Amino acid sequence: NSKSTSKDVKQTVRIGYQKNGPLIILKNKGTLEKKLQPLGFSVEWVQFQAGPPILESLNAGSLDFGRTGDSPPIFAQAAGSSLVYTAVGKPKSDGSAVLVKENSPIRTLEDLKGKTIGFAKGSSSHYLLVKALKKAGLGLEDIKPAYLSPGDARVAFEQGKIDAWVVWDPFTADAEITAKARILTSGEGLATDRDLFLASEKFAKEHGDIIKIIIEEIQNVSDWANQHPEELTEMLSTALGIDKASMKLAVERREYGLVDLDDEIIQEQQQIADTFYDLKMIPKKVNVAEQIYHVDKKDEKR
Amino acid sequence: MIKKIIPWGIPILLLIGWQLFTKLGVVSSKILPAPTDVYWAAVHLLQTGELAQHVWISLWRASAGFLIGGAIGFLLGLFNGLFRTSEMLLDTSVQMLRNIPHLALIPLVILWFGIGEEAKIFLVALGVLFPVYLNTFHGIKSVDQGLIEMGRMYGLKGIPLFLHIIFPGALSSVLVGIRFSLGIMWITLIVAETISSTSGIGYMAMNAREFMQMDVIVLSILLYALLGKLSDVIARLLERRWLKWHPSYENVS
Amino acid sequence: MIKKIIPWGIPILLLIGWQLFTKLGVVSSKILPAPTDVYWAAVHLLQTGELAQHVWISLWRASAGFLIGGAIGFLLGLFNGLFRTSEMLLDTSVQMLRNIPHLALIPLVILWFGIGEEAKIFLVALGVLFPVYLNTFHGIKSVDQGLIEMGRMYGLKGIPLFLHIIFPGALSSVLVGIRFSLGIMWITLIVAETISSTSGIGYMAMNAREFMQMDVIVLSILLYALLGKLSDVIARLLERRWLKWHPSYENVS
Amino acid sequence: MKVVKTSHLELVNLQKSYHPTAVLDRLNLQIHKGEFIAIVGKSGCGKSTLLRLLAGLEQPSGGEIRLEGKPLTGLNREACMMFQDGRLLPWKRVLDNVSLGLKGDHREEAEAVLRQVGLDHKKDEWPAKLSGGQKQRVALARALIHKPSLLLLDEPLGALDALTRIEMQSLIEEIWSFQRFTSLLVTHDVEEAVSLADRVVLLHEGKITQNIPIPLKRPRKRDQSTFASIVNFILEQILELPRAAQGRGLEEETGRPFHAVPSVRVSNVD
Amino acid sequence: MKVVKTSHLELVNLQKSYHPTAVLDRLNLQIHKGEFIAIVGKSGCGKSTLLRLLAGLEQPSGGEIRLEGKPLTGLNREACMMFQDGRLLPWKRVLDNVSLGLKGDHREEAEAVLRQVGLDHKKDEWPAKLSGGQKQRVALARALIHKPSLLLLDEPLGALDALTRIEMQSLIEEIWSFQRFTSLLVTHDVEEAVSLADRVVLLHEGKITQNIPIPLKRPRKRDQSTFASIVNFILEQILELPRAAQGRGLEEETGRPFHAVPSVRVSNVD
Ligand SMILES: Nc1ncnc2c1ncn2[C@@H]1O[C@H](COP(=O)(O)OP(=O)(O)OP(=O)(O)O)[C@@H](O)[C@H]1O
Ligand SMILES: Nc1ncnc2c1ncn2[C@@H]1O[C@H](COP(=O)(O)OP(=O)(O)OP(=O)(O)O)[C@@H](O)[C@H]1O
Ligand SMILES: [Mg+2]
Ligand SMILES: [Mg+2]
Repeated sequence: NSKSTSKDVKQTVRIGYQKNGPLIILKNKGTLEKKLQPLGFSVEWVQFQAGPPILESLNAGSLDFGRTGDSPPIFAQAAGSSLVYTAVGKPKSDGSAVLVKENSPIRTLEDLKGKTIGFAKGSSSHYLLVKALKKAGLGLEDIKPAYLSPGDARVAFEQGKIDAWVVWDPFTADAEITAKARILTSGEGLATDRDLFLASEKFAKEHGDIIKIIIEEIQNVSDWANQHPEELTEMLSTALGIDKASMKLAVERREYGLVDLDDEIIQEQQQIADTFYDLKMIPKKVNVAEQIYHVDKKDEKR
Repeated sequence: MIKKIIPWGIPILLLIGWQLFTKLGVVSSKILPAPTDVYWAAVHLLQTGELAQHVWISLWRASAGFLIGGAIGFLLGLFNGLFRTSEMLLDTSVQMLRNIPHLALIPLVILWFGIGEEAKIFLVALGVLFPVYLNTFHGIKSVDQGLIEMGRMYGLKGIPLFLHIIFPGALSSVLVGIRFSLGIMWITLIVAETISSTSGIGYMAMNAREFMQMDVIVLSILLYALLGKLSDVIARLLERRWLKWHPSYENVS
Repeated sequence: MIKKIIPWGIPILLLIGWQLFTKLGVVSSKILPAPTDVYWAAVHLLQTGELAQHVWISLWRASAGFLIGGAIGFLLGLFNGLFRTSEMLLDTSVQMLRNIPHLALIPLVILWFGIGEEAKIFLVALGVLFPVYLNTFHGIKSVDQGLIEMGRMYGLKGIPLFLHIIFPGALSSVLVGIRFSLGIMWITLIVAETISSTSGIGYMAMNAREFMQMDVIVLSILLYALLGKLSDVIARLLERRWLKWHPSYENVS
Repeated sequence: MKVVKTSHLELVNLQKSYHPTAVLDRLNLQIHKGEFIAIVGKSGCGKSTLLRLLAGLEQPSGGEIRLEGKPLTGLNREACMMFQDGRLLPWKRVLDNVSLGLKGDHREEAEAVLRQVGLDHKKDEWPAKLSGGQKQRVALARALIHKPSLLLLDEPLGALDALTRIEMQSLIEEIWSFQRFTSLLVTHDVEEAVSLADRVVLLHEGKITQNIPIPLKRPRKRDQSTFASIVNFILEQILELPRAAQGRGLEEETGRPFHAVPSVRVSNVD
Repeated sequence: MKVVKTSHLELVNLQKSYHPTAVLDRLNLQIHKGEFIAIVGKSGCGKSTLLRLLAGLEQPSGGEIRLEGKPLTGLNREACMMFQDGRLLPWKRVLDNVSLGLKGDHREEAEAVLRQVGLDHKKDEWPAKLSGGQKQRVALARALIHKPSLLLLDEPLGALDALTRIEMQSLIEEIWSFQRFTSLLVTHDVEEAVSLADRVVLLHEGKITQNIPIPLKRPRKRDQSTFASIVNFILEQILELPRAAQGRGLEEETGRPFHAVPSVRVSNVD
């Protein structure tokens, strides 16, 4: 693998990030650049509003690496996109929740029947909602879905246009604190809502060492984040334009860090895929295990 | 006969090139599906009845919004074109509103109209309003003043003056506005149908984008192109009918 | 003096109404901030220099796209307006392309142009192209055939014929197209700047939308409105300058 | 010895200027009900401007127009004007152009007047397909069908050949003598003026320099000797003017005797 | 006894019809280099159409036009036409309208010709602000400045008063006699035709029914008796036609003697 080690050829790794999650912390800390420089690599950070366009760009070859929530890669896989899972984050199910208004008559999950529920289609909330409804013996056909992005849903939620809202942190925290929202159920025991780190197959094949470094660095900033909640709160609330109090709540109930990409995790992801297949949201069955890229084992293979 | 085919020459050539291009594997079909794949996607959606349903609901939203926005734009253009005071009062405001992107407005639209059909129709109406307004206004401003004078001299005023002189004089420009707004109508719909929709071509397209179904994406693009051609054909028919006195439109095929 | 103020009457009334509305607490200020809140958001963004930076980069993208798209639209309109063969060949294709929403095109644009500046400029150019095309085409089609005949009789052909007769005759309509495309330019930018941006007004607006910073959303809406008014003022100045021979434009203030 | 007639129109110190230049300069004129006035004068002397003022399409810069004693403000609703440039609506067929503004069904009437101007075979054509003279005749037909109480004709026959012209003149005279509306005819053909008008008004450099009653009986014949001598007299006035009127005021003109046609009384500007 | 002159223009069986109706029906005419032809005829008889054919703005439905022996196809680059409806560019000031299409700087020349038509004081006006006759004179100035080898004038003086008209006629004659371009003048004023033209062609129902050479010396005086009798003869022809030509072919016309002006040789359609 001489390409990536040669120092005279200037190369870049293009990383797609969103305004929340570990990658923006990594970008702000600037440690990745330092690690990659000796290898002749510079980093190009590209910001996106949402997960799907990151995958779109990965697929089109405009990006090398990126992070999304748990659902978007399944759709990408179903579309035949050639991306690989390289790492998985710790669960953050505390911050994902089904919200209702404080004084809402909805008290149990069963009460959701027939109600209008806002959530972003194809997002982790979609999966969470399916699981929550299932727990109450209901299905998606028992409620009225309102597909809305978090910002739009917030307006609709406060205006009472939707009865419940399924969303993730920091939106959950902000709604709890500034919009008098009540958590009907969190993701606990329903969905893990992990971060997924993906790379294009081509890049992973050619530059496994770079991927490895990126993942190490993600772990490093995660450790930092866990130790410095105040600084992190400050950093994210400026970046997102969200209340410090809300941000604090969100930061405090989340643990950053990566977990091993083992069979259990793959099975968890496969379950999401199968759920979406059963809902007819993807046209064919996908096999998550096929697209796993194991950083550590790679050196042994070669 | 040959004249009927020529306009389709470039689209057909593109289609053939594209098929070759993809089938020879210059780009992966994951990235850009071949026309035949798109065809099969269309057939599939047609068989399940989804396509018809999407087109149908979009058509409904489009026409409702078009009628409302077109009417308002036309009336505004009319008044501002005819009356200085109304121009003074309203033109600045309309010109300011004109530039506000629908996408940026969505939070406010949800605030005002909620997430139901009203919000979507409002957005379409808003999008359609401005081209109709601008071209009506311009059309009326450029009606030959001499003819208006003549009409007034011959006892026309108010509505008859408008019907016999101002409107026919502004018509060719109004038609350009309508033609343009028919396009804007579809474009707006894709935005409008991201608000809590479960149906419509816009929903289909954006949904396909989220789920990276390139064949459906391309299919919806083609659908838009066809709808574009369709509304263009209608506008041309109207032109041929209403502007047959105009030497430049006489032989338009 | 009073004539300069009247056009701003409705915007100012709206502003006052809105302030009262929000300060009386009819809607939560989290959902619709008062104008004063928006003002403070603006001041804040100005002080950090963010606002200037966003506006500046958007302006750059807008003008690059406008120039490219406007030029192509104008030339296409010109050729199709002037030559039957070119009209036959190209008009159908342009009319088909016209209706494809930018949002639906994004996947393809990323394929073709990647996620850099080219993609954004391409989208703006595409958006600007059609209004300029349509109005140029219409303007040229409606130039008085008698004047063209006269010009040819007096030895004009090719470029001089165009410069002295066809272009001035089509100008008022071309200006309408430009005016409209200046609006479309900003509208497209908001879509273009959702492709992996960290700057631009569109980014600012969409970002605020995602994270429901209502004050920034409203600020960006106001910004668009002002930009709209600005491009309108420019278009009017051009009109006054170039159409001073036209009795209808003579006294336009 | 003047017969006291009702004065239909009165110009009192009427002035009109287009920013730097004065076009009409303190005109005074009385027009009786049912009178037929012809206005002659050099190109650009303000004939069309005068008609536009009478029609209420322009506002005077000074003085006023009195319509049956009341000052005219805004559009003159009693008047009907045939414009110098025709102004047919390109989007209406000939017949519809003629019946423009008439209330009710006037198809037959419109067809009849089109027949009178010799254009019934063109009634379903677009105006763009007519010849110059045909357009003018359509505009004339439109003016004649409207039966106003004041008819303003601005060079209505300028584009017509001698024969058609004479036919149209008799048509105008016939309709006028039947309906007795007040008529103002701008023309550059002095023979036309003399054969149609009760009075010929000569406009020069913004002033009325001659105001010549035509005492001939109707129907007038062009081969009468008096006819020819009146025409010659007026022509002479026009031809002389550029030299004669330069530097000379209207006052000096006033006393000028009428040598050429002694049998005709000349009242100057009244 | 004909002098052999180079034939500049030749109409051979020229036909033109607008869909159902034939406007021009197998015209034959020869026009020599430098000749001044006047065309008279009733309104709508096809005079403008004939000029448009000669200018190459319309294509014949049959027959052909030969320009120095070669058939004319497409625009006639040698010709310059003044249109019946003026056709000034509203967006150019008077001076720029006049110098339209001239290569190089012709400001002075344009000012000079504007002075000749009496409009130098309007040179910086927009056309919309001119009177009817002023517009026509600007159009005339534009046609005269171009020095074509074939000048087509379609009722160039229709909107002018008698005096200005005579001035413009002498201007046209002066420029023509100086530059010797071939000229075709459509007019409805027979006096004008006779005072300017070498030959007067009478068009009626799509055919050339008279082709009358005017043997008067230049400069021509209107008070000459021959002048008047030629004018009268032509007028008679025109006035008679509607009755005379009905049902009668051109052949029957051919032998008709020229009673009124015996001293003038008449060659019929050649
Ligand atoms: N484009 C056209 N389509 C159909 N008919 C036409 C067209 N142009 C002219 N005509 C007809 O052809 C005939 C001759 O028209 P032309 O303009 O040559 O007449 P003209 O002799 O110039 O008359 P005038 O003295 O009134 O100007 C008219 O009857 C007219 O209606
Ligand atoms: N809108 C205007 N603005 C400025 N000047 C004007 C305007 N209309 C007319 N004039 C000028 O006023 C004068 C009189 O014009 P008017 O049209 O009354 O002349 P006219 O007597 O009808 O001439 P003609 O016989 O040539 O038609 C002309 O010199 C003309 O240039
Ligand atoms: Mg006039
Ligand atoms: Mg003609």
